[in-house]
Amino acid sequence: MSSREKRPKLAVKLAGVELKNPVMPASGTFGSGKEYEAYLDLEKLGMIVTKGVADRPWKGNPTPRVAETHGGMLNSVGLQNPGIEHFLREDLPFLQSRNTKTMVNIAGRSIEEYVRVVTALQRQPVDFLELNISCPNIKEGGVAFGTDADMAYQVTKKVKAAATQPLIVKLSPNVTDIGAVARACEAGGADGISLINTLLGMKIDIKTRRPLLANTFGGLSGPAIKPVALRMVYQAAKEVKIPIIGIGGISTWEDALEFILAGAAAVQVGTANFRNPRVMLQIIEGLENYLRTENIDGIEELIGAGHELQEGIQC
Amino acid sequence: MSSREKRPKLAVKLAGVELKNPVMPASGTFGSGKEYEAYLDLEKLGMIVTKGVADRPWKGNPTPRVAETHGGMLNSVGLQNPGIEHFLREDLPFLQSRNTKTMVNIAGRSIEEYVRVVTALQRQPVDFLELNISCPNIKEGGVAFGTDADMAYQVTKKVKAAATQPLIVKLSPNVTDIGAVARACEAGGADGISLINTLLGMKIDIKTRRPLLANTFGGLSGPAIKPVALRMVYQAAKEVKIPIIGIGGISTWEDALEFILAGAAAVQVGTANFRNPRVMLQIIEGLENYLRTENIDGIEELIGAGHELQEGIQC
Amino acid sequence: MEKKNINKARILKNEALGPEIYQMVLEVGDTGEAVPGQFVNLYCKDGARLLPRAISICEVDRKAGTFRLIYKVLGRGTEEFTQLKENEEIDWLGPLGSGFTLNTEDREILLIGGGVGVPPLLELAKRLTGKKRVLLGFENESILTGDFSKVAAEVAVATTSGTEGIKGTVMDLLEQKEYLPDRIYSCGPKGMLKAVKDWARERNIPAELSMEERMACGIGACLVCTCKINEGPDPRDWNYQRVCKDGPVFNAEEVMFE
Amino acid sequence: MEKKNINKARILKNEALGPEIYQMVLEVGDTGEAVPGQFVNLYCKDGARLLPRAISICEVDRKAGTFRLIYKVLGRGTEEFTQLKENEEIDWLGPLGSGFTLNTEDREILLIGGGVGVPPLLELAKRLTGKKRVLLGFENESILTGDFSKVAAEVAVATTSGTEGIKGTVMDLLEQKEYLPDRIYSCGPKGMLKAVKDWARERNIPAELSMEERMACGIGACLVCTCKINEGPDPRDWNYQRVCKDGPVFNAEEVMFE
Ligand SMILES: Cc1cc2nc3c(=O)[nH]c(=O)nc-3n(C[C@H](O)[C@H](O)[C@H](O)COP(=O)(O)OP(=O)(O)OC[C@H]3O[C@@H](n4cnc5c(N)ncnc54)[C@H](O)[C@@H]3O)c2cc1C
Ligand SMILES: Cc1cc2nc3c(=O)[nH]c(=O)nc-3n(C[C@H](O)[C@H](O)[C@H](O)COP(=O)(O)OP(=O)(O)OC[C@H]3O[C@@H](n4cnc5c(N)ncnc54)[C@H](O)[C@@H]3O)c2cc1C
Ligand SMILES: Cc1cc2nc3c(=O)[nH]c(=O)nc-3n(C[C@H](O)[C@H](O)[C@H](O)COP(=O)(O)O)c2cc1C
Ligand SMILES: Cc1cc2nc3c(=O)[nH]c(=O)nc-3n(C[C@H](O)[C@H](O)[C@H](O)COP(=O)(O)O)c2cc1C
Ligand code: FES
Ligand code: FES
Repeated sequence: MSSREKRPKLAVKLAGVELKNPVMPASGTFGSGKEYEAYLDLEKLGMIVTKGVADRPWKGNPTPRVAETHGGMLNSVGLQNPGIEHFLREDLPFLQSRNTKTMVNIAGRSIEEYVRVVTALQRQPVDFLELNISCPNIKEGGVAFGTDADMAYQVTKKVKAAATQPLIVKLSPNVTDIGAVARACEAGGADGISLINTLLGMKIDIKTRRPLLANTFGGLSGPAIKPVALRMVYQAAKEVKIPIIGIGGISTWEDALEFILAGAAAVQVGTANFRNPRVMLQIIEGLENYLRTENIDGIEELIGAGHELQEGIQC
Repeated sequence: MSSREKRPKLAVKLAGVELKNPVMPASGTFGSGKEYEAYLDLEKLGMIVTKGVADRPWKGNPTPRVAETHGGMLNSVGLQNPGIEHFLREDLPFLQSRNTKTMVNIAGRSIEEYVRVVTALQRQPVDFLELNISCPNIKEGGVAFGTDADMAYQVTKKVKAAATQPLIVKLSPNVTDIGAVARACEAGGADGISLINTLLGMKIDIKTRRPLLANTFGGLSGPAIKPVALRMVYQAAKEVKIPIIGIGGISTWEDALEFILAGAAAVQVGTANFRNPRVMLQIIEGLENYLRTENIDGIEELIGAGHELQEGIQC
Repeated sequence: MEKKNINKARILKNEALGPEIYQMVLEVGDTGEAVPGQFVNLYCKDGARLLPRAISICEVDRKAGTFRLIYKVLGRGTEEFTQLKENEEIDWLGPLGSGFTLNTEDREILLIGGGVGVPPLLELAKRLTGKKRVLLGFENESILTGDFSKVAAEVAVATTSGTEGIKGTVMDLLEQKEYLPDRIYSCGPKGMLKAVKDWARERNIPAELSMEERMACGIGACLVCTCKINEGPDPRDWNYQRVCKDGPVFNAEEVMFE
Repeated sequence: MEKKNINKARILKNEALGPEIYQMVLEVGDTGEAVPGQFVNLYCKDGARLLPRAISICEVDRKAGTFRLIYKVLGRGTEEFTQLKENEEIDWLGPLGSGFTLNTEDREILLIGGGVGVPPLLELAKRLTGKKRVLLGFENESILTGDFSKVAAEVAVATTSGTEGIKGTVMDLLEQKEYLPDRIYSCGPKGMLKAVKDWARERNIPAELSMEERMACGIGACLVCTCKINEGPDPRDWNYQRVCKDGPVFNAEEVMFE
């Protein structure tokens, strides 16, 4: 036998599907991978997560759609996307030609819209569906599905019934009780949850004395939101048994590890890609080195290992 | 007549009381002013806001109570304070000896506790009460008053009945619908609202693989949270007619101006004091210069002037 | 295939050209096939500022492996750049975007630049073979007029303050003579680009415009930097295209100004 | 009264003393009435890092207006400090905190330091008039032993790795001889301070300990930096006191370790 060191295992199982490693892009920050292929080997990622896809093309919001904030950014892209038909015709063949798992992020403004996208994806070569329930539900007066546990339960249940792939529901952080929404998704049949989507924020341009984003509000992402994201993952991990994908401000392997210790089985990297298109590879390497130095056989041992048994109440 | 330039008016009226200017410290970041007197002239501030005071001494949480985050910080002081008697004996005489307005921040874990503090302050030389409803309500199983509109209404109403000073209710941002809580406080008789308190967050120490704060969770403050704070002030300003004090990540006069444009009649500065103990004076100066260069007679003209008439729905 | 990445460039020069206007020369090693109209992303050192600052390539020296950039101090990021000293390093990515088309048949070419939209026209002027007239508009002081003089048949300047050239805008310069170029290239503030588009359309002259939008990724993946592009005969046939990837240069007739 | 503020200090020296250990000499102009045991707050340039880094004053030169500081690279902030070059400036605030009491009657004094708790004991040793024995504990390499030798009667070193001095901790050094000082001063990791407290109490020797806590304001206003201090005969009579203002130096018998 060779005396070579055993390579620590980065692979994780997510709803029965094995990923090479727990690191993947966050939806909307990575297109469908094409643009990043000049920068990194897509096959090294645990999975590829697409931009949100709707049943028809969405034009999105007017510009400016982005504003820099201290340690973060606001975006109001408004889920611009060319629709599911275009996705199946143009993007999916590309993704299929790469040896990697694929998760399609689903956008919609009503349960029917969500169901139409998921139906179109039935039996397509897609490994996971990620249901973005942060969109305002037009029928319910603009309240996002993700901010109401009942609505989250309903949409999860109906979409799950139409899905042939494991369904991950992506939660909005703009809620009083993230645990309640997480439980509702689990009860609705979700195979996993991912969190967090962006925090609702805004910026005012003092020169024009008007909101800087054409859409007034935008979603806050980046390292600034990491403490909130980590707290929500930690809280959700106490509430549900289904796997969790941690998202929010992850820029280093240490950040990724914090989310895993908080209970995430995998992590998504969004805004950090903009500062460094290869950051995900560095995170994967960092995690591997950590396991090696700490003599840990596999990263799955660390999932949720950071929980305190006794917790105080913050005031 | 002299040809000297007219000095722009920084004074603002808050619930009938005139403040020299709209800039004041955020509760808990400024003690009761004593420690900062070596660094700045307290009389230059619009008002002094005290650390939270409860009916009896509170010891607060074990250490570590603080963690640095990207562009922000977490604290879990747990409202350590020596109680209202000590406050009346030691701190109030000091504050009274300075020519400045005073707002006492009130902490409590039940309506009765809040009322006891406010009763002890009746007819004391205090200009405002600021009711911190972000504390978990022990009787209601630890749910914070500030995260439930009904509870916010109840506590506001009962405390207002006992108060002889104008009552500002300080809102928690950890809610789905800040507008609903703001409306509840207005309906309960609040003379104003202040927001935001800290966002609930956490950090995990990857060396120990445990939450870094002894209390597990802490409150996130600093520039990182400014976009969320600004959005909530903007939303609250659409919902209530009572004056608003804007708080959250304010570090420069430009930040302060953004909050005023969003609808704040005054602003509080917290975490920024830690990086620069004189930052509030610089903010006051910056606002005055701005008014002068822009030829604006008084800052009150700008309150709420940044609102769009038509707003999109973020998705 | 070798993968691209954010690289470190050495700063050979970083000096004020005028009030709030700086030039920076970056030694990047391999400039790639940089085309005029393309830009580079510069990144801040301060961790509070995550997003790239897009700066157009003003001149390329392939042999020396350098880019010349001209930037205006607008906010905190460009302010940070002014503090960089010679021999320090800066993170950069590029060249990015599509650039101007270099039509060799054009005989008469009009270049119209405004403010910090002027720099990319210099490398363009150097590469175009036809006869070039250059109209430049500024608020106060002009920049790069000497550089343009070396490669153009004519350089005219307008300033809104009247401190240099005629008092007015490039549109006033356009009125002064009878220009009838084969093609127009333009870069500058939106209002100016719209006026140039209208002027060119009335005369049926093809024009290319370089657009500006706030960016995040700079490589076409995030869709924050879009501008409205007409994609068919019907004005309702428009789509958002990406300034960072599909642009920043677009055909004038396709760009929809609101 | 003149108001205090965060000031700029010029860096006269910033160099590695050993692996991950640096010394920095700051020219601050007026050092104030700096007392050993006090500390300064250093601030990061990177806007992502808001909180101060507390560093003990290792030596003061009032005439030259300088502080000597010794710091260990622990995280991103101290990492940033290592990049600072001579003549650059850094924001600082201080001197802060209470410092050790300088008892002139003590004849035999024991100074016990561990790791980066060692530096503040140097200025203390220089100011105390009695006979000083110094016990220093480290993981690997020692620091400042030469400096202590100049002012102390005895300097003993322990390292946990055994690379220098005896293999073990300062507590092992304490066992080796019969020390019976009039007073003990100690600074270092919590475990060590607790052991020193117990050792001193058994022998009824007064001791002062310098405590460490994470800080935010550094001036006593925010209450994040507290440590449990016994304020009466009953162990339940404790309160949180502020390390930055009431400390960092406390009487050993009052400090409650958990
Ligand atoms: C394709 C392209 C080429 C450009 N070429 C040049 C050039 O050659 N010289 C030059 O001086 N400027 C150029 N600009 C504008 C330049 O990018 C901005 O002035 C600069 O990013 C402002 O950064 P700041 O930190 O000073 O401002 P801040 O307001 O602090 O910037 C905050 C954020 O907004 C973005 N931003 C702010 N203003 C603009 C703007 N006008 N356009 C795009 N993003 C903006 C910044 O990039 C940053 O992400 C170009 C812009 C684009 C899109
Ligand atoms: C009174 C006092 C005196 C000190 N004197 C010295 C000294 O002379 N030499 C020296 O090397 N170190 C000293 N320290 C410890 C020093 O403050 C920390 O090592 C340093 O702040 C770590 O900063 P960082 O950016 O490297 O770590 P990071 O982990 O990036 O820091 C994050 C935050 O946590 C704080 N922090 C992290 N570790 C500590 C710690 N152990 N103690 C206090 N705050 C911490 C930082 O100040 C910062 O606010 C002293 C601490 C105190 C309280
Ligand atoms: C430009 C941009 C576009 C996004 N688009 C989507 C989207 O289409 N669907 C979705 O579920 N989340 C979207 N998000 C949210 C991210 O997937 C992620 O949840 C969020 O940005 C937090 O992660 P980060 O801090 O690592 O960026 C988008 C974020 C950004 C910055
Ligand atoms: C150390 C610390 C202690 C605080 N204590 C209190 C408090 O006693 N009562 C209260 O209402 N808010 C308290 N806060 C919240 C602040 O008043 C303020 O709402 C929050 O920090 C956001 O503002 P900032 O980003 O400017 O710091 C505290 C904040 C900090 C950082
Ligand atoms: S900046 Fe991301 S697509 Fe253009
Ligand atoms: S750090 Fe604020 S009280 Fe000590």
